[in-house]
Amino acid sequence: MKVSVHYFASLRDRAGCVSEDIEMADGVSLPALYAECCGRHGFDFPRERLRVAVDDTFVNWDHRLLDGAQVAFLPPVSGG
Amino acid sequence: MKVSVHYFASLRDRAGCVSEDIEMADGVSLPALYAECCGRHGFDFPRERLRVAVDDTFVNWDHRLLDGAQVAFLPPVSGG
Amino acid sequence: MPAFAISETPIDPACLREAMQTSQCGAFVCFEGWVRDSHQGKSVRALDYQVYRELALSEGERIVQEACARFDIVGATAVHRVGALALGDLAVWVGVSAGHRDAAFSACRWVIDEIKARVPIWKREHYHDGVSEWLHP
Amino acid sequence: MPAFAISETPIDPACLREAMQTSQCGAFVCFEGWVRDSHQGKSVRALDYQVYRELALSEGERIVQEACARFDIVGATAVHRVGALALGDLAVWVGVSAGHRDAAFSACRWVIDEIKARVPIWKREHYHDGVSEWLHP
Repeated sequence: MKVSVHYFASLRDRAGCVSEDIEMADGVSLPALYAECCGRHGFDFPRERLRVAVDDTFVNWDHRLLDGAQVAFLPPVSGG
Repeated sequence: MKVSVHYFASLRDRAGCVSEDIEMADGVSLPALYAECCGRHGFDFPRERLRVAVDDTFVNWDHRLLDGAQVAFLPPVSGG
Repeated sequence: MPAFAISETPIDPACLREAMQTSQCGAFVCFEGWVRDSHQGKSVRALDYQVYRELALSEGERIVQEACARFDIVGATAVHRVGALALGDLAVWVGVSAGHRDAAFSACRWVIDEIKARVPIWKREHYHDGVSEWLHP
Repeated sequence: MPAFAISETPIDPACLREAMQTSQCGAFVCFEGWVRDSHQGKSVRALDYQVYRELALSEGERIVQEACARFDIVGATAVHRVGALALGDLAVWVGVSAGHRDAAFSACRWVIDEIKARVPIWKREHYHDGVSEWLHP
């Protein structure tokens, strides 16, 4: 299945793109997807420091991904 | 000696004047002056609920009055 | 400019805010007291504020200076309106600028509390039933 | 009008304040975050804010609605600026109106704290030494 991954702030700089489509095995978990992204781009945030959103909604790391999911790994925020 | 007494808010309404000059014995105390004002106008604030100012400065009730003093008995404030 | 003022005319909050702007500060907190249409269940029609001007100015200034000493802030300004006010009018404005928001919130709250407790200003409420009374809490 | 907005252009605090005025309220508290010229000892030249817009809007709206449920307030509005900001620029504005000042102060403080903790917006600081970095506290 194919998912789109969206990057923000330092993750976007490190990835060198705003988003990318990634082909993964059906039923891939969010932690496995993040591991794949770390492998590609060398992110150094441990997963525990990130929040994750799917289709513009915060989800838990055990959320089940479907084909076409829009995923965002969110580094600690610093608005305000 | 002569002192001027200034009134505010409900004391002003009750006294029917903004201020008045009062002739008192030399060395009169502030509590005695307030008692005189209560006698004249029927104020019903016990002295403990008022603050007192002389010559535009807050003072204690044992402050020594001099001839020509400008005295204000201040009911509880309600600004803001 | 004095840090505390009494105004017979409408307070201009935009102008007061602008005078406090500085890039030294990351936080600005302001409090506004508005004339409310009810008080303890009574329907309010309008207000008067009476002031002992000389003493209010010196006491208000003292409060702002005390706030600058007590809290880690950069600037503080307060203005109290007096005279006849209508519903919705701005009665008092307090603005505080600081490096960080903690001090700005604490100082702003402290200043309005002290103004209400210490500055010789009195409010008379006019109710819709025709009665009016001075508040002496 | 949504209670939380993201703005690419300068925030107009006077206009936001005016939209909240009502004679039901006796108290109004607002917080402004300004772009400060220093951060932890480093000299700041400018800022960028990046936003995950869809999620920031829904999360910001949720924060304001939670504030209305938690505190005895009448209205609450917040706006966060994004894009390139200069020193002294207004980065975030939070306004709360209420019957009384206790709730207005508490709710305003709570809303800015939650925005900083929860809304997906990121700040990049540009320093005078040429370095720039994303803040991920």
